[in-house]
Amino acid sequence: MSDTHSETVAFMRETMLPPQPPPLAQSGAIRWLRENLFSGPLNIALTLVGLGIVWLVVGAVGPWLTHSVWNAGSMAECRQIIAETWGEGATGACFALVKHRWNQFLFGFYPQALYWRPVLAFGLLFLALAPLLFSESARARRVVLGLAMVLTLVVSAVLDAPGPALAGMAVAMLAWAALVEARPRPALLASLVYPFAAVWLLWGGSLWTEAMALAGLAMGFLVWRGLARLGLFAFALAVVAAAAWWLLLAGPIAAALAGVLPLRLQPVSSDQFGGFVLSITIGVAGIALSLPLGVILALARRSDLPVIKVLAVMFIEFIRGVPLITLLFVASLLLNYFLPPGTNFDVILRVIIMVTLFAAAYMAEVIRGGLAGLPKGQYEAADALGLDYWKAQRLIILPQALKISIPGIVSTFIGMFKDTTLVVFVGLYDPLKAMSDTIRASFEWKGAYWEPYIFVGAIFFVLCFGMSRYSMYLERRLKHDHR
Amino acid sequence: AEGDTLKEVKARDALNCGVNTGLIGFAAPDANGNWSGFDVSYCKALAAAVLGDATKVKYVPVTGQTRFTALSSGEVDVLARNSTWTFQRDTDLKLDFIGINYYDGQGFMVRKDLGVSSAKELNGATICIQTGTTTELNLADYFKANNMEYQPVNIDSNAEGEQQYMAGACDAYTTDASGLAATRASFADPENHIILPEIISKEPLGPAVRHGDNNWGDIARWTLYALIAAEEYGVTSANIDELAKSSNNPEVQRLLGTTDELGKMIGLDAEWARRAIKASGNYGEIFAATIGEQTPIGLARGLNAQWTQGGLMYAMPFR
Amino acid sequence: MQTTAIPAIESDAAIEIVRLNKWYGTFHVLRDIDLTVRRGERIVIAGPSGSGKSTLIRCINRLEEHQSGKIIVDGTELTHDLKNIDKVRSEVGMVFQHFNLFPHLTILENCTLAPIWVRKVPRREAEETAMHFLEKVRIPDQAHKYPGQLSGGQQQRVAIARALCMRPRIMLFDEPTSALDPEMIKEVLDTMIALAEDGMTMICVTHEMGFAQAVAHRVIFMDQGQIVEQNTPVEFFNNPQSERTRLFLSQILGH
Amino acid sequence: MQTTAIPAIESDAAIEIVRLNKWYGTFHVLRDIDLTVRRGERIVIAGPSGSGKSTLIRCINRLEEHQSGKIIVDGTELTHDLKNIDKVRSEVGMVFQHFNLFPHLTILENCTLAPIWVRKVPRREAEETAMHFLEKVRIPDQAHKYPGQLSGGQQQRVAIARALCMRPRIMLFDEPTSALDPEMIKEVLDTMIALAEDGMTMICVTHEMGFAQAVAHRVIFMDQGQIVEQNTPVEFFNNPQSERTRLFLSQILGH
Amino acid sequence: MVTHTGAVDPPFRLSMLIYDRRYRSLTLQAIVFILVMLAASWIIDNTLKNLADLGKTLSFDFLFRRAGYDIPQQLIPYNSDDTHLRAAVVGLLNTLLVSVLGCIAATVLGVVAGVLRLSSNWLIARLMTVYVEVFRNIPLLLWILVCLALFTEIMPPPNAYRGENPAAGMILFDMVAPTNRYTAIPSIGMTNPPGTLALGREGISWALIAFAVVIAAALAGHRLLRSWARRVQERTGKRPTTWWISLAMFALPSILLTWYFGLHLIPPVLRGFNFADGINLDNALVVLWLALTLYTGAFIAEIVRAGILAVSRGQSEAAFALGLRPRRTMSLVVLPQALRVIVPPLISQYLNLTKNSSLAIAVGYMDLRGTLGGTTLNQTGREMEAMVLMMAVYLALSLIISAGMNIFNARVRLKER
Ligand SMILES: Nc1ncnc2c1ncn2[C@@H]1O[C@H](COP(=O)(O)OP(=O)(O)OP(=O)(O)O)[C@@H](O)[C@H]1O
Ligand SMILES: Nc1ncnc2c1ncn2[C@@H]1O[C@H](COP(=O)(O)OP(=O)(O)OP(=O)(O)O)[C@@H](O)[C@H]1O
Ligand SMILES: [Mg+2]
Ligand SMILES: [Mg+2]
Repeated sequence: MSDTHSETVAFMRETMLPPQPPPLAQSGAIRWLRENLFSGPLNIALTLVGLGIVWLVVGAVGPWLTHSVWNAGSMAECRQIIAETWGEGATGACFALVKHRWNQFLFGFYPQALYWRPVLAFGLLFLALAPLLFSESARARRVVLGLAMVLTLVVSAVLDAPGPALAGMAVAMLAWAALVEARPRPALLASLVYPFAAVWLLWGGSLWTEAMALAGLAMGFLVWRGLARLGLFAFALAVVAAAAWWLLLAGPIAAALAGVLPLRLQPVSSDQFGGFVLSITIGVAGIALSLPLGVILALARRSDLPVIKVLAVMFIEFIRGVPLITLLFVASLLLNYFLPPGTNFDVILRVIIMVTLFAAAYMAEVIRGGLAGLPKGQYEAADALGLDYWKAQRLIILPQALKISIPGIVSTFIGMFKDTTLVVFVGLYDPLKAMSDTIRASFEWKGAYWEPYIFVGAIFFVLCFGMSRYSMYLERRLKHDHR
Repeated sequence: AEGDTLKEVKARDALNCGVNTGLIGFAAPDANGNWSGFDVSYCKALAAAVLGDATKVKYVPVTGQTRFTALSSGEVDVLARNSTWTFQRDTDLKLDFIGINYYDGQGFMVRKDLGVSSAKELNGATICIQTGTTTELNLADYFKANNMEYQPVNIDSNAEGEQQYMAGACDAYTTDASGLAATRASFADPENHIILPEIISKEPLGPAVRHGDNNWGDIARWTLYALIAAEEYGVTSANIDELAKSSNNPEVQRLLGTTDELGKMIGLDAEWARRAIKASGNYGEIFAATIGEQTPIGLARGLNAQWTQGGLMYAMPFR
Repeated sequence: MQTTAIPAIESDAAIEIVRLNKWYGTFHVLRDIDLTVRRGERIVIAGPSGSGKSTLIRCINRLEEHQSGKIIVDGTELTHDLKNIDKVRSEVGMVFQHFNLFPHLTILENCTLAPIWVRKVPRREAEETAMHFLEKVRIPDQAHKYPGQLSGGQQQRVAIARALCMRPRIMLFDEPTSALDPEMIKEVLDTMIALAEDGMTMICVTHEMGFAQAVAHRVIFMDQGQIVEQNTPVEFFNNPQSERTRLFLSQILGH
Repeated sequence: MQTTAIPAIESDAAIEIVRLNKWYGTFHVLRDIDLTVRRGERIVIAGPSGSGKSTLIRCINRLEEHQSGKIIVDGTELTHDLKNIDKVRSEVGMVFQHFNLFPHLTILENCTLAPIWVRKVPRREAEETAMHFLEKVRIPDQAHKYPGQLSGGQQQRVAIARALCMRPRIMLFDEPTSALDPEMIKEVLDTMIALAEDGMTMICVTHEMGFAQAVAHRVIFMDQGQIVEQNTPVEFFNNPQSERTRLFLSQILGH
Repeated sequence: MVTHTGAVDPPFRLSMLIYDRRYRSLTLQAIVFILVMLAASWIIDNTLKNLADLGKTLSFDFLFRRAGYDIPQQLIPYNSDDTHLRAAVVGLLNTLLVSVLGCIAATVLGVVAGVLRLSSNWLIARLMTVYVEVFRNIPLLLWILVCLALFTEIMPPPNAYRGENPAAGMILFDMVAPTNRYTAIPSIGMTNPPGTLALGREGISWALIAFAVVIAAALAGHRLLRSWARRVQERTGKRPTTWWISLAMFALPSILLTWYFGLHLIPPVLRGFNFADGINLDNALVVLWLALTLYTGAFIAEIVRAGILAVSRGQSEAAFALGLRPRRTMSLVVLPQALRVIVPPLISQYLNLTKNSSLAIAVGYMDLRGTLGGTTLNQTGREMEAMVLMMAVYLALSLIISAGMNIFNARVRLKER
């Protein structure tokens, strides 16, 4: 193109140049190394520091991990095996402990023969969530449904679930999957059955108790819908009707029905809960209950009615201002004082209540963010169409706000799930400290510090990391989702 | 209020018993969650007496910090968690200690190679101590009285105390001598640790109930005495059925409900004590099976022998 | 559409506004507005930005509360009584500048939502009505798409259909074309003209003077919260009375 | 501005680019570019998306590094030498598509930041200069507002003023009007035309063909990282030589 | 001003309670208020009844009784003869101590990790990602327990420093001895002590006061110098270098004072069972501090990363194009913008850290919960009073912190159209 310098500026390229490979230093492993690890004095120093850290960590942990023993009956035996295999003075991990006691980390003191019940309850959770969380992509939903079904069945079978139970499970799950695929909207409503099924599976006893509780809910709903004209009054009536049902009728009817058709599972009492069964029970119950409460609090906090707003703000700020552990102490120390003399209810339930209140305050803030993210025009359009406050919230505002808030909700859940370990301080057997301490208190496993922590930590990591990835996936999708 | 607890327990068909979160020999769950130990045996006896079934106990593990509140808030019906009977607890905390099942005292355990043979030589030492216990107060008083200094390391549970002591994070571990023995017994090398001779406090341990429900207190108290008296009169879980028929010792007859229906007076049936003793044996049997010299804990009876043997165990007369 | 004659005076007024005053805090937005709209009448409101046009029509379906004066819509006075408010809102449809469609619902669901939940119309019937109006705005084939998948002009037409599905007697438009690209303005205006031909009572805030001339019976010019001038479109554009109107017209027609 | 004649040839070139090659990874973005820009010359670069226009002008003030070839700006060759880079950057002003004003600083502070910290000009003097250029782009009254408070067109004019405050000899524009609403495009182009009238050396990536015809001395057409055609605007638009140019012109003029 | 001229309000009817917008909101609020009050009074009534049943009364007298227990780590003098109130204050100060230390360290760690995660260095970026993900997804309690185990299991006992051939050696010029109980660091001694200013039980050394004065003066001087430099820059465009004057202003008097008081470090020596003479930093504190730092640091790293990413590349490109050097670009353009994004979530992390410090219970660190909510509660049996008091203190702490955050937010909010 030497003619640029000539007087005439006109120029036209006759032949296009083909692309050429970059100069050698610009490609291949060398370039990668240079650009990513050694691109300047600072970077070289950083690389060296990084290598140093890796070296230190591997040097400290590596031998210990590689000298691990999986087959032994006690710590002493472990040490002996390590000394024999790798020489005197060698240290090693004794994962035999995990092999012996894994069930306690996972199930606490839950009766061994019934391990399949928590597994089933946990598996069903994914089935119940499928229409909710994976509603957008049919492929993701099917993968989740299928995986949850297969895994639950396999694990239950491995854990010696009785044959009839397995068969029943398989049929119920297939039917559910069919419902989800065929009629997604009713399936959403039917997901409400899950909590009751889970409670029945976990605690056992007569199915009729849970069924009657559910019936009360359904009745309240019917009363409300039936009298919808009366507005808030209908709602109050519905509450009264449901309460009357639960307090007066549910008990006798359940007993009578149980007499006719005893659908009973062996009862398991709360003090047998422990380990991850306890954590997940508290975590899931807490999140499920805190979500509606959080929605109400968020709406209250955004309300124009000063009294309601102030109450909501006070509640939220109070809960967020004190550590969870003090609330747990309240649950274990003071809650009984607040209730009528003589009431005494399950400590797990009390902890769930406190965790729910705690999570609800955080949830309310997350949802409030979602509500604030909606343009004002949405409210105005709803108003202009003549929708009243509750209809507008239910049909227009909340569906959108909740969708925006899902990532925040998931991270609240992760935080709460991690916090379930704190129940150890009120005497419950969390997987992390209480279970490790219990196992360590036995003569065989005295002195095993790292192995339980590694095992429990790994499980927590997998669960929490999985959830955080899911929420990131959602966040990305919501961002691109211009619908 | 008056008489409520018994009704509640019966209605619930389970006894809520507050126990240690894990102290081998006194109360600890095994791999399957079955509880056993010295305090647990008392719970079983009480449940047998009241409900007729030693298994109808719900064990509520309570920490040193939560135990009294658990009792006063009604979460547990009886607290059998090696707790010391003190003035303040009995009065201000509104508890009722219903008797003593173990006479203990606070001691120190140190490593042999520390070269210490008396607690008086512990000036400047670091001492592991469980928070929320009387030992914490005794320790402060003892060092103050002897004009010594110490550095406390606060721990939350016995398991943690063991860990810290074993790692050498404290020079001495102090708690009730029985607990020290239990802890020492669980070490791989018990011979390398010694329990110092000084006992710096009186630690009468016993079950406690809430203030105010005297009938329930009576039941709890006399169940304990039944266990102790049974040992005194030679009633064991093995010979009890036979003695119930054949014994002509009037005291035994009253105890086992063959004559004089003492049970009625406390709202139970005649055979309550018989069931309590059958649950895990008399006091001596329980002691021997859980913490006695044949067990890894290896505690001698000492002060806890029957008064007839020169000890302090003295059941009030069943009359 | 040549008729700029005011329709034969019917029984009574569709909207009657008497000495309406409104304040935002201490700021007096609407001052002593008097306005009567007859049934079937089509009114265009123009005026500089901030003159209170939007506020005025938002008062008519009580998106804003007024502090003094009377607003009577179809015989119902707007007070704090919720029943009256509900009644008025079901009589009055509104189309916003930014469409305000519900993004999480399909076009069809957008149109059937209010009939089903407010008017308690059976779903089938609501859907039929919705399809009817979607045909009217010429986008029946988009019924199962989501708003985000439509162009701005299509969205605004859906918004009009949505309002029509409630079968209102009066339609309010707040600058319905000002957020649209030039190509799309025309399709929306065409829809509105078609509506006008059906004899709908309409109040429209707009600066589209072509539209005003084509369909309006009256043009109202507002400034600083007052009605400064009102006249037939022909008179208004060709022979503005007030100085302010002239200035305004020169600005918007100039650019 | 009728003069499309190239200014009298001065001593030497403002920018000289010789056999410039650049890769992103293995992707060859710029291929053997040769280009000399004389002082006072105004060049418009056009070309389809992805043809490397932005990359080319970003190489000129070293926002991107090139891998082979020479770039000499005002006698200074761009190498890894930081001093040279600083020198070139202080000679060359740049205006971005998305303005890139600093939102935390007022308009005035945006304009004085670089003169104060780079040129070490006393604040008073810097502010005077800034006001001078803000007047030039006709927004002196906004000096104490924040960028967020201005319209897009105003922001882009501030961005031009900010670049001018460093008193550069050469200005680079990367699609300065493509993020703007139609009304605002004109005000920015007017500002740029005024600048051209002052004889500033300019390289401008733009598809505003009206602008190109009005002020450019040369139009350069790029495709696939190479200069395909260059010519005077008149020739370029009326008589494109290459097939690609014709295709491109038909597309952008067609719509 | 709001005069109802035209409309005459209809007379009040009962149905207006439900159908009139104004009354309806009043009705609703009244109902909610009454319900809440009912619930509250129900709870209070139950509580009083329950307490009466137990024969307890609400009273805060216990705060003024003798505490009777010792606290290992104390910022103000305390012994077992002091009151429970003083013990609670010691606990509160301990909470504050670990929180402040934790916030500082977590910020440093988080900023470093967050910036490094964006580094072009592949290895370092990956390492930081691993750090962040691992620490964020595992409960804090585990990290506390792991740190505790690290310190008790790996560090040598003080005994190991004893004898001819000690198993462990002191580090940092024989000044610091990490042990499994505490880290012994040197204390500061004076050959020429100037006496103390008596303030009740706590005395403040005049030397300390002198140093505080010097530092304050140096800080003030530094600010004066900076504003002078700015004025010079505004006048002439050239900014004079001032850092060495600032340094000298601080260093010279300090050295003088050190020489005058004869300040020197007293290394810890092993005496009896433990190190003496130096300062023994309780491991409970160190462990809790370390765990809180590592855990919160991971969250802060994410916040910092997000904050920096929130400032678009265009901003730094524009600055480069104007000729600003990278360092100036950072300080004048990127940081001021990133900070607005970073600070609010950062402060809520501080809040979390403060609340999480109550996990001190796991290491036996005597913080507010350990004293007031732990031993005091347990020894006196005043769970209601102690819990209420403790929650009130935590609540006050958080409200203060979030008030600070709100002020900051209001001040830096970007001006928009
Ligand atoms: N919610 C509000 N609070 C306070 N002032 C408001 C509010 N809404 C509008 N205003 C003010 O009331 C005045 C009238 O606003 P309105 O929206 O009715 O004007 P408009 O004529 O529709 O203007 P435009 O043509 O810009 O839409 C304006 O000055 C506006 O700033
Ligand atoms: N940082 C980068 N890394 C890798 N590829 C890049 C990078 N920046 C640009 N490219 C690629 O280089 C090519 C040229 O980009 P450039 O931005 O210069 O095109 P352009 O002609 O300015 O296009 P447009 O008109 O869309 O702005 C494009 O294919 C683009 O995808
Ligand atoms: Mg408007
Ligand atoms: Mg480009």
